[in-house]
Amino acid sequence: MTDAAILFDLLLAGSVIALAIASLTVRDMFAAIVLFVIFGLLSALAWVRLSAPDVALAEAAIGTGVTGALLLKTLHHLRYVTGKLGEGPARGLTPTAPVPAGVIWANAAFCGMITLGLALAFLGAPRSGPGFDALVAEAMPASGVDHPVTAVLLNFRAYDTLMEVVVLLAAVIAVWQIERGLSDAPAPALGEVWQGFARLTLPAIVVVGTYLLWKGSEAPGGAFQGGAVLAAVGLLLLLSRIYVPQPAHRGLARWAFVLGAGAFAGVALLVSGGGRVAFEYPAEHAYALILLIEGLVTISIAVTLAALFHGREPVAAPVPEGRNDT
Amino acid sequence: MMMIDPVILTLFLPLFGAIAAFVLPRAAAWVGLLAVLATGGAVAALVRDVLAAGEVVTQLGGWAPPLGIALRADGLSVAMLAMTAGVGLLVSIGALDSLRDLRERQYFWPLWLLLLTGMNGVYLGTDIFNLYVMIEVIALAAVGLTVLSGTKQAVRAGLEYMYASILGALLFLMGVGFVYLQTGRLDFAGLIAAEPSGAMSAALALMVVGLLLKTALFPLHFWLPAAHANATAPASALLSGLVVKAALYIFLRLTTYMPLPDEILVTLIGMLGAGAVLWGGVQALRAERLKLLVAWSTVVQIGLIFIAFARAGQVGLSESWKAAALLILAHGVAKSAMFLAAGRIKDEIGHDRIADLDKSDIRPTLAQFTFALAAISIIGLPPSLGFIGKWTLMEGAMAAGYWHWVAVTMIGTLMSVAYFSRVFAGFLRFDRMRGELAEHKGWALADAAPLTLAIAAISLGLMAAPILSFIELGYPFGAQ
Amino acid sequence: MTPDLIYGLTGIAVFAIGLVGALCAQDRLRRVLALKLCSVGAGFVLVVAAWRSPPADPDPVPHALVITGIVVMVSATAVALALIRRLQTLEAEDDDD
Amino acid sequence: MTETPFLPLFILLTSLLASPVLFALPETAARLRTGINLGVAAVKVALVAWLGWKVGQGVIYDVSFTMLPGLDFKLQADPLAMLFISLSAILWLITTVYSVGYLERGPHRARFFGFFSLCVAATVGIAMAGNLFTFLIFYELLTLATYPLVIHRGSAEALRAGRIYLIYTLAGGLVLLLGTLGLWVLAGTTDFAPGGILDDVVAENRLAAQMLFVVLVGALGVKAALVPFHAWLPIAMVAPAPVSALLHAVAVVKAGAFGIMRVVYEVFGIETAQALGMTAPLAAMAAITILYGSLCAITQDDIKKRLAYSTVSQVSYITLGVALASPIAAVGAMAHLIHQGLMKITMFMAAGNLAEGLGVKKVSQMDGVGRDMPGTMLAFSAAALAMIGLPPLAGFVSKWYLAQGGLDAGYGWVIALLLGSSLLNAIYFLPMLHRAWFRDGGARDQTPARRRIGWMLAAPPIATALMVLAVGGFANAPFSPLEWTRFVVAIEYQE
Repeated sequence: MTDAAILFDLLLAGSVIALAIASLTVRDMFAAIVLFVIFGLLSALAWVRLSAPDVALAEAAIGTGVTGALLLKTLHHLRYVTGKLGEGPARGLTPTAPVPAGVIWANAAFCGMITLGLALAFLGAPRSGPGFDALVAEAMPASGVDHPVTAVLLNFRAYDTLMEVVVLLAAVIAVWQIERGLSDAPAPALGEVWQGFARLTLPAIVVVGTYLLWKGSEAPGGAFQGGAVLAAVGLLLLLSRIYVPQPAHRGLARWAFVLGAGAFAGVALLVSGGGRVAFEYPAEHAYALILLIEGLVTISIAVTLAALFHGREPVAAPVPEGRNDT
Repeated sequence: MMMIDPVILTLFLPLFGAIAAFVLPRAAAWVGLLAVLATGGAVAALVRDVLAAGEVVTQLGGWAPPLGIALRADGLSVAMLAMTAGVGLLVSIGALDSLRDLRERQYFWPLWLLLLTGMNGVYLGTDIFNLYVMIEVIALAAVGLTVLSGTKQAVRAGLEYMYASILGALLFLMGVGFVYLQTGRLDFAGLIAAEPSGAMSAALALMVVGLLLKTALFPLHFWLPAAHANATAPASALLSGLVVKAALYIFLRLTTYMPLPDEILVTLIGMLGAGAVLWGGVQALRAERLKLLVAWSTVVQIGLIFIAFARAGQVGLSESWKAAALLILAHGVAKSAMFLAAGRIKDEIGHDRIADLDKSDIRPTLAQFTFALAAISIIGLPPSLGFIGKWTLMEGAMAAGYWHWVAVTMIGTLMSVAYFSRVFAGFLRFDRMRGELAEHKGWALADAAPLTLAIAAISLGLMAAPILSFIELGYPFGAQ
Repeated sequence: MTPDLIYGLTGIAVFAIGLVGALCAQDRLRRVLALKLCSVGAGFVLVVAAWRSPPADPDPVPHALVITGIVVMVSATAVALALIRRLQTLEAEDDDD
Repeated sequence: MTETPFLPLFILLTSLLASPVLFALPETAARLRTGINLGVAAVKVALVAWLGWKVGQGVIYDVSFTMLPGLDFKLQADPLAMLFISLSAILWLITTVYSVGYLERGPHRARFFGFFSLCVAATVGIAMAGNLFTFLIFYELLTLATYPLVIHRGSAEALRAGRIYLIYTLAGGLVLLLGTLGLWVLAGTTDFAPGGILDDVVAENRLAAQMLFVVLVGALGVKAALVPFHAWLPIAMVAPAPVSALLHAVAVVKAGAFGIMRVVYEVFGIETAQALGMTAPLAAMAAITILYGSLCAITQDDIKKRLAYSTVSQVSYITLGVALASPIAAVGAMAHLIHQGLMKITMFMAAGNLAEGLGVKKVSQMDGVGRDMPGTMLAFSAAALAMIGLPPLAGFVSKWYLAQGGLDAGYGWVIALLLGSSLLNAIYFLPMLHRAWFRDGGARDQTPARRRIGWMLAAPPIATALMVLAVGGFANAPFSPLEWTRFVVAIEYQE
């Protein structure tokens, strides 16, 4: 490892920590979110340095991109309902009792001790230590795909991944449930110029997303990253008002949400029998089945993430407005 | 497709049920009930298999751990599954009747079935990362259920619950990271094989704190009372009766696979339990609303379960988990009955202020009777399952000479008599009524469900011997 | 000094910073942000644990776990944010009354 | 000799299963409810008679199933149990008749009779418990079943009394749980056996055995209303008359006294208890209670309260007889278990009739009630005189044996105690009789409270008063309580 690379690592690590602190301490919430997005992107960069491009891609697209969009949307909503939409730095948007400085310092000291303990434990643990390397290498030929991360996600530990899709499903059901009947703050919208931009970029994003999905079987990429990129299409469509969710679309949306989990679980169940257990894909069909699952899961993820961004279930009759700014 | 493994069905039936209930909102209730029933059938098949074989292991995808994930059913896990299925079925039947609002009905079922999926997954899981994903499934569905009523108090409580849940899960995840760092694997067998080390201690500490937060052990209980008190009755019953048990169960498994490194830590866990019993008891005595009182009693009972865990110290852990497990089962059944009954009382009277219960001229006698029956098990009076649990707890503590745990248990029992008798006074006083007495008007489905649960909580005590020998099947913890 | 050492400690630090934030933050949104920092910190530790000294390839299993963790976290975040939006609206409605 | 073991179970189930049926009956189904009540009570008396016949022939019934490893739920019909079962079965039948009459138009009758049944089931369970663990189960069930009866009126006062009752008895129950656990941990069994089960433990750890004795007897002393655990009993007087009657005569205080018998005779064994040095303090405690209860009774103007303090005093005769550790005193104690029940239930039912028929609730209002309600007051008088110890009435028989037992055990002071107590009894009972028979009621005829009472209220006290006369007069007849008692004592003292 060259010194330059180490220097880069140290700088990057320092920036990540500094951004983490800054995003929690900066007064303006909008600035905090922006700092958080930068933090997320730099973390992704660090993960690239640690030879984890799939993870970096997922963090950048979902952990930072989608999360950032969700945070911004919520901030917009809060400013709207509290009537502080037009104001500058917005603090204290949510009323909570002030925390005494003593408590903060006590907590900080406590967490400092935890950090120290964890750091010591980390330093004492083996590095480049034991892992699944050999097991994965041995099992790869039977996995049906060439990219190890995809093999883990969709074959070796497919059960985890199914449940992760179930978590997404639970989230979208919960969000629809939570925001039912919520008065409709106008969604943050893009201006005319951006609408044009959106129309131009959409096809490109679709192509990138699909490529990522397909590529996932042999190189970094896969359902989640692809889904996230496609979800970006949804976000743009929603923001640019090219697509406005209608009550009539609910049924279709429900089917789209459950498509991934349903198909995944269905395939897992259907392949069992004849001496095979659930999730045990027949070797000759493994590739095709995995690609099928990935494709359907990608659609589900994209629609679900977009729906999580949109929030409310579209309903016909708006429930009485909470606040009227006009 | 021939015979499908009941282990798989136990997981997949509620999942497919949730999906169907979500895409068919109009039929959600019946789809949901059917799915819960079918899941119960799968669990029954699993009971049969475990009785025959002791343990049932399924390696998903045909990949053996540590690379793959195995599901394992033994006596303890199937007892938890059976309790979940039984309580879940009765709460579902109660919910058919008590959830009147169309949209509440529509969302209750998919969320509850996802919750069931998550809990079944926890009880069958043998992989710590998979457990992390499962507790997140549970968390999201549980929060969705908490805020089902949509009131401000419920949403506020739900948000606190969400924060606590996420934080607990992340602490657990960090612990998983340290386990991998040290051992390079994630299955239970890896935990058992691991030598003590700094990283493993850190992992254990992180995971235990995360779980204690999720199961609301004092002083990490802050989120629980409001969340459980403000949810709609069937949701409260599920949250208090079932959901907190999932994290407790993982705690029980982990701490026996990775023993707490020091006797002091076992004692500390017991002390926190004692804190829960006393503090929760005081709060229950002060609570102004019935459902809040019941929620604080959950805090107390969680504390008691941890005392049961610590009752005989480090050397006694190989027996103590049984006392804890009995109390978990007892509380699951009795508390869900109690919350459903409290919900019925609130529905009929129109409020649940304890001080004004006796002013009402409407007396939902059956629900009040159910509440009292459930209280018998929760106080720990014979012959209920709660009594058997308490007996087992005190027996071990006494045999080990740990009189302090005996004392705390007795104080907790007396306090529970005191706070429940506040409620009984509200039920049974008749000289403050404002009109003619209107007694209970016939049977309702929503009354039958909690009554059945309450009767079960009491009569299961008579079956304690078979239950005890069942949970030992497959040697969940002991040496073979 | 190797990258895994640097980023491992970075991850622990980020986790702790998030922890302080989650315990102390007053603003509801900020607490979500803090929790998200915790999850990135945990991700760091797993990614570091998977790293192997070049030229060896990293262990793919933790990578898969972190991806799962990211998706789980975005789901949880979405629900928390929905609760915040709902609560804020309910409180604003109450102020109007 | 073994027989079909299910007879005790049937006896338990008669009232246990009647209870949910009675709960479920609508308020208006009065006839059906009365039918079920009386029918089940009569069936029970018949079953108990059959059981008594069998047990008298030396059959021991034993039903058990395992609840926890090594720990059984065990019912056992031995001669000692029979003593208590017969009392409860017969008095239940009579009290049921009385209750039906008493509560004719009152509210919550379904609830009342449901818990009433449950209460009797608990008493039978206590009687037949084959080990302390089973005893504990029914002991707690008794608490729970009597609480709703105590607060039946639903007034603020009733609720307050109920809370005190619940706290005393459940705390006592909790201590009993502790003692039972201690016994289980120390001895590895909780089975009752004549001669006791603790010899090994005593040899090993005398202090632990002594503590166990204190805990167990102390816990049981709460229900037996031993001073200083007696405070709940006078307060619980707010309950309706049949409940007070049952509580005092059969159910609660007797459960405590009976429990003390079981613990002293069949857990420790009388010799072991004596060797531990525990019987003398217990006798002293009983003596204090006897005097204290009587002294308190003198000052009470409320009839039921006076009777309540009298109960505090009288029930301790049983404890005293046990603690004297003499077989003759034991005969007196066990006979008093029955005799006191008959006497006290008569007096409470009579007091209830006075309140119902004449509105008389205080001693000072009793002038001339003898003329207004001659039957009731004759019964009351017979019971009161028996209580004082007038030969050959029931009270005399038990006091006679206690006194002899005192001499036998070498405690001369027992004679003085019994004489003193009888004197006090006379001081608080005779003025009542004097007012009733020899003073003029005057203006009470105009009181609006006056109302005719039906036969269901009038007959029961007369019936029990006749029994009081019979058990005293025919004390030596076969199957009389006294004869049976001798049979039991022979077993407990392993003679």
